[in-house]
Amino acid sequence: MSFLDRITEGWRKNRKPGYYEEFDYHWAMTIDLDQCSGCGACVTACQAENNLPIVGEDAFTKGREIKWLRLEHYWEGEYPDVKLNVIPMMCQHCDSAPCETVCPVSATYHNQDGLNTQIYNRCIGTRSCAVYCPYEVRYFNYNDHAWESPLDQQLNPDVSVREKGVMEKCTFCIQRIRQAKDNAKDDGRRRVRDGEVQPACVQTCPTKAMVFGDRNDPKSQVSQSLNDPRAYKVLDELNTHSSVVYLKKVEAEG
Amino acid sequence: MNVSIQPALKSLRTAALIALVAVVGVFMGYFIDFLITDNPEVSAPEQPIAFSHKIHAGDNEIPCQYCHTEARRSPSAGVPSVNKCMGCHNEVATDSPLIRQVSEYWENKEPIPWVKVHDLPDFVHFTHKRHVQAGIACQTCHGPVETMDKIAVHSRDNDGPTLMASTTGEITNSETSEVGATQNDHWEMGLCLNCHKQHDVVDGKAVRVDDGGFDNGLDCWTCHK
Amino acid sequence: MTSFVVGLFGDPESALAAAGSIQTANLGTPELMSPVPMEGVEEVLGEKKSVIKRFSLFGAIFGGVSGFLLAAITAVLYAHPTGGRPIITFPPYLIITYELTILFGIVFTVIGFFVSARLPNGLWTAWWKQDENRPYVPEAAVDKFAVSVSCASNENVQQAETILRTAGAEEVRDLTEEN
Amino acid sequence: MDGELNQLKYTDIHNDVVRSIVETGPNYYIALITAFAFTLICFFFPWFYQLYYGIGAAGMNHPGVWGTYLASFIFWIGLSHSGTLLSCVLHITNSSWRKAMYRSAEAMTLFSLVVAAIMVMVHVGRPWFIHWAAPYPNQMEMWPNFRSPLLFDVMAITTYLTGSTIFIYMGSIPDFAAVRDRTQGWRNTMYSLMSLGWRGTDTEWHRLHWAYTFLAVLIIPLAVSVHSIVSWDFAMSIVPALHQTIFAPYFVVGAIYSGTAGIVTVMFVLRKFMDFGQYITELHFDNLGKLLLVLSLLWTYINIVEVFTGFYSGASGEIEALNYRLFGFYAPLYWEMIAFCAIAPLLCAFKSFRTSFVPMLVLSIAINIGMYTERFLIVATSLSRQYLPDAWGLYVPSAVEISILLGTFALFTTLFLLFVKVFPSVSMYEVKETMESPKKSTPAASEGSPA
Amino acid sequence: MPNIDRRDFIKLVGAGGVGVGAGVVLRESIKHPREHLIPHVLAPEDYSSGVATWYNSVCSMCSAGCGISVRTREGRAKKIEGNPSHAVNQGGLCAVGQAGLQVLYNPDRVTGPLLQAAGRGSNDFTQITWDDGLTRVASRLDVLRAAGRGNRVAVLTRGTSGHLAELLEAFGQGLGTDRLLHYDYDHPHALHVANQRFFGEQQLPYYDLANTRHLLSFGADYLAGWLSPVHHSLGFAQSRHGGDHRGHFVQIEPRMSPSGAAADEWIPARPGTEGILALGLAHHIVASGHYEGDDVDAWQEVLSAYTLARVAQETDVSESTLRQLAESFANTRPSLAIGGDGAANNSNGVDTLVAINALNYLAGNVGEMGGVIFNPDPGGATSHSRQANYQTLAQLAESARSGEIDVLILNDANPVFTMPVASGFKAALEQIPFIVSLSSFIDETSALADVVLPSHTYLESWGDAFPEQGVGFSIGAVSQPVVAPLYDTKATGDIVLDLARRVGKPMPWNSTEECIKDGWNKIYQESDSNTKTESFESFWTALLKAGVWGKKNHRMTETSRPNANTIASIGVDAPTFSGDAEVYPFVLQPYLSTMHDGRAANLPWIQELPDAMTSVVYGSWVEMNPKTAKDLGLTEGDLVDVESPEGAVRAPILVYPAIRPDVIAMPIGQGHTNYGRYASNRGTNPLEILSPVVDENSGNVASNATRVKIVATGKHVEIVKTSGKSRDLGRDIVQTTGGDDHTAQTNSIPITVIPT
Repeated sequence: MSFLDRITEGWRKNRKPGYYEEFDYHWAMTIDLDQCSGCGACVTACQAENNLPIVGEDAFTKGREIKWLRLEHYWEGEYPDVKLNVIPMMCQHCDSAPCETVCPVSATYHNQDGLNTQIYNRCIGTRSCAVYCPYEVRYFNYNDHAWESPLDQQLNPDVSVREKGVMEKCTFCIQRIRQAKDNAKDDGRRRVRDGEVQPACVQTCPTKAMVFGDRNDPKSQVSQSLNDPRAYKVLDELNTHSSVVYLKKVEAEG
Repeated sequence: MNVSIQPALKSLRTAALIALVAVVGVFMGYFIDFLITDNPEVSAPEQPIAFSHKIHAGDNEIPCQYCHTEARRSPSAGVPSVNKCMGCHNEVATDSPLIRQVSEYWENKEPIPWVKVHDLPDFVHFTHKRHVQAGIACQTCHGPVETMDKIAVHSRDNDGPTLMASTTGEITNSETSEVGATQNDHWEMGLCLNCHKQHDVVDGKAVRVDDGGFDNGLDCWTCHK
Repeated sequence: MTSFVVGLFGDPESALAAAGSIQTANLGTPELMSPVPMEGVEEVLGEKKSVIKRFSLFGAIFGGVSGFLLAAITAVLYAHPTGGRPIITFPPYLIITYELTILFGIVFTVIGFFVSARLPNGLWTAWWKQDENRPYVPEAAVDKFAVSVSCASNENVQQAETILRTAGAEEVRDLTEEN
Repeated sequence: MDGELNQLKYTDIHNDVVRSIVETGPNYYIALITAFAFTLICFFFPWFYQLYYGIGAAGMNHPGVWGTYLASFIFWIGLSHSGTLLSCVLHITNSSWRKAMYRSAEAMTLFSLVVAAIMVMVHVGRPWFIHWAAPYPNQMEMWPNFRSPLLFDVMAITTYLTGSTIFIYMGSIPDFAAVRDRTQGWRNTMYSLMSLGWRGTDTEWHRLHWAYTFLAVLIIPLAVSVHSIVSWDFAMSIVPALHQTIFAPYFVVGAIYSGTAGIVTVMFVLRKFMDFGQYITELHFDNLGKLLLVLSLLWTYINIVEVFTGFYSGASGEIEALNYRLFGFYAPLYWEMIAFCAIAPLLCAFKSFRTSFVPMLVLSIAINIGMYTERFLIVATSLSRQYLPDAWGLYVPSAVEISILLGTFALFTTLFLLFVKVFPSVSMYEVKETMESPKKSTPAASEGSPA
Repeated sequence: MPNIDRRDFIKLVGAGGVGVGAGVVLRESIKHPREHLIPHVLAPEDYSSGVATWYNSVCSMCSAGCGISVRTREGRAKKIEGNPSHAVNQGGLCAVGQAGLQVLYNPDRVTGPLLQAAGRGSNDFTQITWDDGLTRVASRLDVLRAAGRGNRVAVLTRGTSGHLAELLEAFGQGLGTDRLLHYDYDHPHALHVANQRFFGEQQLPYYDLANTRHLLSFGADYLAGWLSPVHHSLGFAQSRHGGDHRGHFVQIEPRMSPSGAAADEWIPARPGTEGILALGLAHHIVASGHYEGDDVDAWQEVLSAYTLARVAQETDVSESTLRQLAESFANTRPSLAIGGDGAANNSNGVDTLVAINALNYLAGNVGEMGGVIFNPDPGGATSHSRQANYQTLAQLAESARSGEIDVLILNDANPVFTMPVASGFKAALEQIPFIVSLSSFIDETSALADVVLPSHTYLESWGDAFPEQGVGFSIGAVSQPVVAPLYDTKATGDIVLDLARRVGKPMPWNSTEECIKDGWNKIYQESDSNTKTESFESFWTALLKAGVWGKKNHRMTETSRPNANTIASIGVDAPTFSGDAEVYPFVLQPYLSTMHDGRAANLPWIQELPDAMTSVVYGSWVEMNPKTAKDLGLTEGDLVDVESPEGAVRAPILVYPAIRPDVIAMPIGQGHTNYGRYASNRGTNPLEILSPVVDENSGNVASNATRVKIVATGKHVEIVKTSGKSRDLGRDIVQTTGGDDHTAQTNSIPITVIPT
């Protein structure tokens, strides 16, 4: 295929925005805030699955924790009529992500599954993506991290350990998605079945408040859950078109 | 009186020459090192036991996956366990000195510390499984292993390695023989991309489609995650 | 063999005057050398044209086109869609275009300058025969204004010297033997 | 100035300038060595430590991922404006008072840019891969992302650096020639090369004039674009108080503002230590003072607009961010900035102030401190107050950062000292131009020429 | 070309040489170093390199007994996930369960038998061989047993259930001691006693949250700490959005717990008055004729004292709220009332829980779907019979003081940490001549041991668990080793068996595995014939594969009637507190944090897990109502001394919006003095300053019955938390919607039973 053909081909293919909608998958997640109990199981599950470093108390004091998935707490009202609203906040995998455009080396971009990628070994650490992300879910490796032996034996071999100077964030457990596709190919299937792949947080959620799946498949559980009247997106007014959709908390009367 | 800059240049010539030589030297040094360490003959590391793929895969035509059993069902091709070796070699050629070494390891219940020749960076998650199942010959990347006494990183000649239907080990020059012919004869990203841009998987087998573009494993997350 | 007669003047006016009379005496167009740009040269020796502006224009256009193509082509070579925008996105690529326009504009202007001013001096001798030796008087870089006439024959030399002296040259040199 | 320069002959200028290059006393070398030592200790050592340990050596955190490094980057880019930009504008409007000072002003541009470029290296997490931001064919078939504001920066700064280097060099070719004739040995070799065998013929002068003018025309829009683009690094984001349409003009004005102040400082130094008293005169300070006054008013205006629109928007994010800037943790810095950049310059309304050197020096330094603060605030306050209150944080620079910040000034000084040793720091031929050319005094001349 | 003289030539050559050298060095320096490929000697059957293998097992981080599936690669455990087919957790797993990996791979584990010759608490251990260690213990035991004084041996283990517990029993009998104590700080003693008294049930009943539509929780933090949090979470979710009708949850507690945050209503009643409140509701239900039993008169009589007016006045909850609560509780069917933690740990704990049972009974929730369902006898032994409460341990300490105990065998129990200092437990232990610890870690208690015989972690050893709180039918699971032992350790059971052998009382098994299998063989024999597999072996493999076993033996409809004197005995007195209310104005409520009773404090993941309510990491804090803080002039981070009659602990203030002004709360778990690098010398342990106020009925310490005062130290520290500002300034980050009619599809998996 000649050079010129590739140019024209690429031009034709990638002319219009959001064309990845046409691809096989468009992963999305819903989180039911009325079921979430804020227990934090998802946080630890994420840390265990994705080789998140144990940064230590010092780093926490400096505000350098690395938690791809964090729980945000919002108090409402004063004693005795006080409520606590907890919301899990992770990379929203926006379809028009502010962080993607700013990366000078395309270390973060939108892949054909509608995922917001982060390629560690391409990252040069300008940290601009973290600035541009309104959800502040991008975390930077301010130094190399150590796992005191034998803790390192737990490290997940499917996930790279990030070196200093690299940005990282939630990947929707891409290693699991790839594994699921792999299995699908083994079975000679073209597509991954609904529910076949679950990120660590979704899998472990004790209240089953999180649902993950393919938005392009109208029958998938997540698609149905997206139609829930309670569905809303955080900071929707910013037009980030995020792939993580929350279901409103229910204020019961009396 | 003349103010041409030539006299100045003249007086600088030697200095410039030295600088030039130094710079050229750096490049030469880099290249020489490249030649030495990546030349199949030279770069092949000494293995604890002088195992010859030529004898096994070449002369005796043992399929690659007879020993590297994992290749078709696991991301890593896998190294045969010592008892795999013994499986044959408590019958075959038991008296040769090399085999004695093997059996020593076996008796001491020690693993053989093979030296890794084909090595990828830690941030590359390559999977043998998919490629083997798609019918890519091992030689496509590893080169004509069955001709090597000593395994070495295979630097490609111009017509490049070949893609073929069977994975048994013998090379058949199929119509897609220019696959993998690539500007860099080294295990680098370009090598993978080049092949992925020219091929697509049609009912489980890799075929040449000449369709560049976005899908077909060009997503960075295919390997880097 | 050509020889150069150079007259040194203390002030621009008389130097110009001398240059004018040299020209009227058909001794060819003299060269003026001065520590500062001199006013009124063109009235005396005629208009000067420079090709620099053409160079600049070409450079700018070349830069602009190559700038946009660089952005556009590299983007589709290995497509990485970002922010839900199309791969060929004009607003940002126009900025790249803009910058490269200026960059190449500048670079080509410089080239134009070198070509038209035949600098660096001494690298042009290969194909600029008459450049083989160009007269130079160091005082001209300080505070003197020099008029240099290239003469093909001795009588021309005599004539030029007289003209320069009468024009009030503080000193007249013959630079022939120096080359 | 005529009053002053008239007593001078071409030769005097010549001697002064050449002396400034050829004969330098021990003081110069002491200064140079000190500056270099400071650069090593305050800049390079901390930086190497940071390279080894990681950006963690600095005080940055989550969400304050940008810090003083970026602020310094913007600051130095800003300082670089006005040097070349001013000189271009003045060249085209050919105002003669520029000529004595523009050479050093352009040098300032050049070195500020160099420092800024180095700050980028200091800022990024993996500088050893920074070349990935440059478009060059590679086996990975990966190209930089031309949609990124940061890449606009890369392009703009490269262009600007090239442009101003060429501009300052071309302007000093005739002076190199002049110096060439006065030097021997390696200096002579060097200057013969740098002067490209310039002879000062009428043709050469003519070409130089045109080329120089074209460059000036090209560089003015470039300079404007450069700092607009720098501002877009912020404005293209959707962070409250950064996502502002006014940022481009804001940054450009700010840049010229701080740059002009910088020039005042440099002028003062040259005047004092290289005794160019006759060339850099009250007149220059007077004009620069007026310029500062205008710029400060502009700058204040834009600041007010920013605050006004912010509060007027009524968006929780905007208001919180501004509140924080005006009354929050960093508020003292904010008011310090207002005092230095909006109020102090009003003194320039008085001619007596403008024409007195030391006060102007103090003012110029104050302004630049204020301007640095501005850049710091833009980064720090906005990042620590974003959309999700739960993720709010605080950023305080670490010792390493502060040391590197000081180091940049040492680095700049070092470079500038080297410059004054190599370049004629006052443009001889243009100063000569401004003087009346010598009248014919000899009786021989009175006979007139046959023209 | 310039004419090059000799010197220039040398220069050139030099430059070239240097250049080349530099080039080579450059490339060598950026080249990747050679690695090695280490093959197996003998290829293992159960995994191939690069492919993950999953093992089903049981989580032992707490007593809930969730089923887990462990992902292993190349023989290393990589990830723990909930076992989807296990009825208790159905795939879910809490943070601590996830962190179980760090118990296995903890850098502070004991790697082999140790001898502490240098004196107790010196932490100066020397490595010894197993044989040496075992002999040292066995010799002593042997002497005592031979002399028939086996009772001078005490065994103190953490709550062990299943056949391991039986094995320990056998060991105890062999030695002839009845001093065999299981100890968990959070064991629900009061609940057992209360249910025993009101229902006459041995087992805890099953609280069917999944199907209830109105939950009244008296201080029970069912989502975080109480009994079986993950199972309750599933139930909670099921009730919220599982069915067509959204369940309504009410939490009554003085300090808002995660359950309180998740609830629809949070009612801060005065601490210790939950029981009175319950009886108040009961009174209203009976009085308003919602209850038509023939024993209604008896009820009326016993409840007559608890008029809403009085209750409101005592509990500091408005009368209208009480009435409305009672109405909705009685009218919504099915409804459920549970009580625990905060409500149970008072001087009147058991009475309170009885009152709550009564409430359930009167509202007709007993034996109803979505109410209180009685558990069948579990397949295997549970450990409540042997569970030691505060008094038992006090007795143990007493007898230790009076020299009646010669040998103490510890197994993973850490009473020194969880017992109040006032009990003088530590001092008492030091009286015991010989202490041996089977713990995998050196904790505060093991630090006193003379010999440490480290046991495997639960991921390396055999075991089984029969969840105490159950799921309404018999369920159990086998815990199998998922990785080869990391260190020179032995399974607890094997150590015990070995000891038994050495003291000449060998047991019928050679290994723990045998013992477990034996036990399951019995279960297999008992299992009903129609679902029986053809052989035990096939049953066993199926069991290990599924990781869970269950039996369709629900007691759904069974209910029980309290007899007259049970009814008559109902009544809750005002709680008693230690310390004078004048001097000590605040009631201290130590609550179970993510670190449980402190056993999870040495897991870095748990240390780094922001607290569910306050998002604090690494350290402890004192929760205080904003108003109180303002009155005392304290702000977040001010270091204060919390002084009780028994002592004081120092911790920073954390202003907590959802706590009664007269209550101070502190998390349990931090404040270890000797528990590995991640836990030691971090935060403070509120249990230290508890007064030994005991609930006479349960015999357990009333941990909420201590009054304290706050003394500012003037010092200030920064509380390490991940939250910036915990108020969304009208930014609608967490959006809410009114109304009750939400018919979202369920995300919960229905409870599955693996037939035997």
